Amino acid sequence: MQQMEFKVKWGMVIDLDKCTGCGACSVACRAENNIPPMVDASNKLRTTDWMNIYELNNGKAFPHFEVAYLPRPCMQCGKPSCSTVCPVVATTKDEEGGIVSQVYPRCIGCRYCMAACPYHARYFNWFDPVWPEGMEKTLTPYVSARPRGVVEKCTFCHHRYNAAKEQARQNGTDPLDLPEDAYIPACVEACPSGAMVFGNLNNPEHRVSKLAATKYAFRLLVRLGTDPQVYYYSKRDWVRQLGDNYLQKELKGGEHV
Amino acid sequence: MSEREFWPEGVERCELGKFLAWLGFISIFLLWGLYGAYKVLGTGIGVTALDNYFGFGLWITFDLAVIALGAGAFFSGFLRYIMRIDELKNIINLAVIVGFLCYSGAMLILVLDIGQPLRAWFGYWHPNVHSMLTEVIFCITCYCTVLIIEYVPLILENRQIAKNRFCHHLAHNFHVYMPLFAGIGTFLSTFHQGSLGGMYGVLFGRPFVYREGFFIWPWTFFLFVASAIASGPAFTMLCATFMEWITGRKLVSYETKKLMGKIAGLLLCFYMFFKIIDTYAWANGILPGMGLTFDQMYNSAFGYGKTWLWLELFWCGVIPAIMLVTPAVRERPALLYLAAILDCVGIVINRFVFTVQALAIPVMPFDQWFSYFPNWAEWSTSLMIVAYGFLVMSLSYRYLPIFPQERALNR
Amino acid sequence: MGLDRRSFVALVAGGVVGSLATPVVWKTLDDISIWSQNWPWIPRLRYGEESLVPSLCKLGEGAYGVQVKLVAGHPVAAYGNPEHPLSLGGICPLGAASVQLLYSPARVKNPKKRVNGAFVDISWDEAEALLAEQLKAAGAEVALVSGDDTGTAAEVLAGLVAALGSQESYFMPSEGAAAAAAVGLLGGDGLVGYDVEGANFLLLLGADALGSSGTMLRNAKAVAAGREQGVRVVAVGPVLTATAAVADAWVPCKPGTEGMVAMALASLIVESRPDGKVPGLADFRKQVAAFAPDKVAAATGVPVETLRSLAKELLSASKPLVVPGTAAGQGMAVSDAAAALAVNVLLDRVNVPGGVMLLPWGPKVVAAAPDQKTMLARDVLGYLAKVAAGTTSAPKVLLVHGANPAYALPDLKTAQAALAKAGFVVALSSFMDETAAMAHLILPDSLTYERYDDAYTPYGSGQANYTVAAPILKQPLFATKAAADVALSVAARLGKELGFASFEEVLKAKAEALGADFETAATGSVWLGSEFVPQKLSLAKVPAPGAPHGSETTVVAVAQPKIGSTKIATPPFGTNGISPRELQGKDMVVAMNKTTAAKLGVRAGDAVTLSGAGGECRARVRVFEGVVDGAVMAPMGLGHTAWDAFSRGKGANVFQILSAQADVGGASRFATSPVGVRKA
Amino acid sequence: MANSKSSVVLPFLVGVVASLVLGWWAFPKVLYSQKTQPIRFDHVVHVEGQAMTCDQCHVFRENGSFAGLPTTAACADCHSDVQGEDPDEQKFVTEYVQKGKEVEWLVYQYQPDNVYFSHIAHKNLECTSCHLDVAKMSTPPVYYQNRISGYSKNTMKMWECERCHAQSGASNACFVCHK
Repeated sequence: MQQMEFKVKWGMVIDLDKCTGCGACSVACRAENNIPPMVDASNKLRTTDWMNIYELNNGKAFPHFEVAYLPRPCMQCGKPSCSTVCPVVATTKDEEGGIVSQVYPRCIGCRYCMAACPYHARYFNWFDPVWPEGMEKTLTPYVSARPRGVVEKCTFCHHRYNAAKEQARQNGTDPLDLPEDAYIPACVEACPSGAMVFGNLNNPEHRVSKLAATKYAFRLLVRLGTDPQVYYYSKRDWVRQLGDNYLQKELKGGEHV
Repeated sequence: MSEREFWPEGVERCELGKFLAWLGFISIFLLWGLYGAYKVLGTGIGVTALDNYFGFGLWITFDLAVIALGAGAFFSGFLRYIMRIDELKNIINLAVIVGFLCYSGAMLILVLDIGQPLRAWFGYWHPNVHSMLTEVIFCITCYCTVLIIEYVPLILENRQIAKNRFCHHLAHNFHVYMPLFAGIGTFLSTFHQGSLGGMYGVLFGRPFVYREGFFIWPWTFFLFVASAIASGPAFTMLCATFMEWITGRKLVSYETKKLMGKIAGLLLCFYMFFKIIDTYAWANGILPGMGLTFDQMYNSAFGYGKTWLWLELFWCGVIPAIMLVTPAVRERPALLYLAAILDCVGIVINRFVFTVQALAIPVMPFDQWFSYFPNWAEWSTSLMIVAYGFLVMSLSYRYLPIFPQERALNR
Repeated sequence: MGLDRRSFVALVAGGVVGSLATPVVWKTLDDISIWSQNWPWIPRLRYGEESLVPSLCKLGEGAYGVQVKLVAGHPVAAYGNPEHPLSLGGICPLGAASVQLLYSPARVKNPKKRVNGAFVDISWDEAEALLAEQLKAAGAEVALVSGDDTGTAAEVLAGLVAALGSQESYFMPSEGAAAAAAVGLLGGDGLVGYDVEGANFLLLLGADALGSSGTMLRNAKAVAAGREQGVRVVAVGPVLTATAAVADAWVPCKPGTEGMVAMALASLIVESRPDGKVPGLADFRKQVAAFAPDKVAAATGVPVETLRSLAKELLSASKPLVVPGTAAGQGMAVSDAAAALAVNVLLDRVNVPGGVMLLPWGPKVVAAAPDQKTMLARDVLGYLAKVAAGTTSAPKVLLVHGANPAYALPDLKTAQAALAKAGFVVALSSFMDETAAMAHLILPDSLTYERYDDAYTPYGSGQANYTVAAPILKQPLFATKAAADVALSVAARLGKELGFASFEEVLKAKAEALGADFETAATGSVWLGSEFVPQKLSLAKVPAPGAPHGSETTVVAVAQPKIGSTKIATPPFGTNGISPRELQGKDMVVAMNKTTAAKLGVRAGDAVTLSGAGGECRARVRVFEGVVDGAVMAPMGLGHTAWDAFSRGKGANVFQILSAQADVGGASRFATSPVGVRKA
Repeated sequence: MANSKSSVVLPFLVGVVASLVLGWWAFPKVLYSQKTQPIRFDHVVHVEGQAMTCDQCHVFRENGSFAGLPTTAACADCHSDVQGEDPDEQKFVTEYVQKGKEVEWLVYQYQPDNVYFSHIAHKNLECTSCHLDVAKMSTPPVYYQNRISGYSKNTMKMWECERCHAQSGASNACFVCHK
């Protein structure tokens, strides 16, 4: 399928040299997007964490050991592996901004998109959502509650994009030319470490596009051809190397990432 | 009117009491499966062992396997009605019923497997024409309808039903148009067998199953068609043999079985030839292109070792292929059946690794392997479909004239 | 007219064909799918006008400003407050889950008294009358343990206790208290803060300054901003904390030897600065002589070259800052803090931009109450140990406020025994925590969003600050009441007037005492102080840091806000954040490196029993190279026995195996403790 | 044979006609329940009588979001006490204003939670291009609620939104309208 080009391309740069893996982004995401709490979250293959945090390490022994924390939102791929396979057009990449949509009332729950996504960014509602008594009163008006049997994923807090556009219309400015920081997702807002930057990758003035252009920026699994809109940033070679798969001989050249 | 008068003419069947006891035994599995289905539909798919890593598991493996094995229906129909291989008339009815059971069973499983079965019709109303799964939904439902149309005249041929003139004529007319349905079935079936393979072949985020650029994009399309027609006839033949074993009666001549074995063998050779090239090209082309090695695709600690590969390609691939094309082997029933079983097992393994192992492999370098083992909810419902197959087949065998040679062979 | 079978079939067939041309089938099919999109048992969203209201988050250690999003007047989410100097827009995992915590199943929804071992709901009037009666009977034999060391509520409660004639008012242990004690040892006076924003070389001696300790949100923001200006961060400590993970370098040292590292650095600095004019330098020279790098290297596990290069970096940096601490965010030895402070003094880094800031104590407004300095200096561990041992008489009434001593104290069995000895335990707790579960009376405190609250200069703030939070909800969700208001009301019942009719009035007085405008403060404007207390620090009496534990293996407790704090258990929204690195199934996971595992004869995944001086707990082994040889890293915040299903019965409480080791000034260290490891 | 043919054709046609009648006439009656507004709000009195404009009550907020129906508090700006003779006004004041309760108005264009609609993006359209022209009504129309889906009969279907978007060149991307 033809890759759509957008005037605005929302993107994120996550500085892995700053992220402490504290988990605030993940909780903020949960509250913002009405993801119900889980009593037993010990089976991580069954939990829903739109912003999942991985622990990476350099594989060396003490004391040369290092770790890095990698928060993983939906990559909002330029060439999504998920939306092309959906049989019922429940997930698409068709809106200005390049955010991959997920429409719960359309989804039939076949989970083909989950099989397709190598980032595990998609989550299935295995049961109907349950909030402890009264806690449903804290649901935000931004994202509909999902019934069982549908797939969900990070949307870059798309409702905040909508809100920013409404504000722009109210102010009489161009909703497609939002100033930097007029729209940022809840995770980026919450991050205490300043590790996350959000903006329009197509706007050279935005910090994201500047950071994404540096030699320390990398993306996950680009060799597969997914063309993600989420960038990571690290000055540590080993961290960047973990962004994609490399054969031994490829690593020797040093020009791998 | 005695129950005996519903039997096909000139054949013996077991006592009604014994038959009912047999149905009762089958019903145990049906009831267990119905309970599982009730839990799945009533509370959610969370009652299974599926998870966000293994969104596909036993159910999809089961579906793909029975659809592959059910390919005997369309392919036998194709050979019988289009290629005019007359010998196959002795087994074509069985092939149709097996096919019908496989496809209808797969659809029942799909009702459980999709999270929102009430919206299943969205596949028709809001189709994504780029999705292989859309093609699968279209073709499977259409082909299932074709199989129903092929199955109906068999029912109408029941001794008592056929006394009704309308039914008799209807059955006759169906038979007249059977080549047409066989043609449609062949077309639909080939397409969706291919689409099922294509479903995996297009997953460029899954290095284990992704295939491109070799013959034509995505070439799993053709490999799935080839593997289905290489195992379908063998499975149909095994079904006949299994029924003979249970009923103690001869149903299909050994000549016909040998022919089915030969057909399966030739196709299996064809399939294995390309499958081996495919595996080689994948390991040496696609994987390195993604920065991965062949070894990284296997991990025996989590149950996904290379044993599966050896089983699939060698023990259940090359070996049965050689056996089935060797006339001396086909002459010996035990070896013929063994080869056919290996053939079917190999295809099931293929569908299993494509479905489950593909998802178990970590793609992000910092990700990890995970194991999946189906739980009672998946086993019970899958067994329910098997029991459903036994139920329909038992009734069909008892009351429908599906084996034209039966009278002669048991004289 | 008869209808034969054939006609009937035709009629039915006609009906079917005809109905296909009506909406019956198609509309029903469509409506059923729409029904599946809006199932009645899935909650609906609530819409309305949105607003942001400033408030405070005091769920973890310290306090910082948040903004609560209201929709149609109902809180739905909490965000960091960009205007607040300790948030700067950031929020911790507990703060992010704080709105939902209002509806936590663990909340105590009305006052309860214990009758024959079980709780019975009672009215507030009855509850206060009961407390008044008990207090009257107890006379001066009353004690208080509070976890709210930044808020004025503790002052009100301590005022009540003092008014009754008791001096037994304590805070739970904190890094702030240990740091303040260290300042006292060097002859100084004040709350300890760090001007992290102004420093350009940050040496963290054990402090998980970006992860759990002090003003972590603001620290992280400052470090992130400083990174681009070339600020360097080096983390010294036994485990690879969240801070160490992002530091420029992690310097592993044996557990509890951070003070010795500081002394070694001091000895190198003293050497290269022979002309230093610091008071008490001569004595200090003698003291550090025992900590020459080559001697320290073996004891701490830090190579001599590393010590030298660190000293060199400290000397060459224009604005170096040394911050002591522990991965536990508490249980720091005063001697370690004093050693770190000594290095800062040597480098002339006190009350200068980018240095250690000694800030004025908070003003006292409840006349009867002890002042903040006195409260902070009192040792709750020592008191409870004496009560448990019977050397001090047990209080007849023990008030526990905003703290969970039955869960979050080292030598836990001793603490629990002391609580059990108290005649009448009153839990002023918002949640059914372990202490509330064993109390005789629970007077549920409202949460910050439901009442007035305040915070004065949490430990680590580089500048004195005062934040007031006005209630966000018009009234508490349940029959709860602010603990301070309960104290004022009970004081009135007892005729021991504290001088205020309501907590709001107390806060007004507090604001006035600081020179802040209450009205603006209550609408989110933070008062900032610019004063520093003039100091005359001397190095004459810097104590020698305690030697590391003699034990072969040491447990290193690690605090992570995502799991919980000493005050609250894992909130409902926190369960997902707990990873298999901390919890597997129902087992706590402890980490050790390959060498240690081999030495102990255990492998990854093994179940082990950890035994400390105070008790035992079960865990599973994780082999992780981010732990120094001989150390076992254990997550804090697990193993709750009360609370709710979201936190109860998950893992083990590491406090069960932590034991306090006496240190200078009567204080104790417990962030690391000797531990035995054997296969379970 | 002729006889047998008529005994097939006639019943068949009867079946067709009967099902058509039932499907088009009876089915909708069964499918929808009828509801009336909790308060008989008289738009005419406000629009013509008091010369109020629509946007005096149906306002855009500062952030560009649309307030939709006014809150009880907004109504109470005028109706803090009973002003006229209308029993519904009296009911509104005593039951809602004095008790501080919100009226559970039935919204004819009710859209479910999964739909996002920006009024400000559509502010150049006439209100009545989507909404019933209630401004001219003294009595609010009957509210028909679909018994299966729970929707109002007047709720705009997705294809209607899509058609207008397509005609006006607006994007029909899923996330333009879904959340």
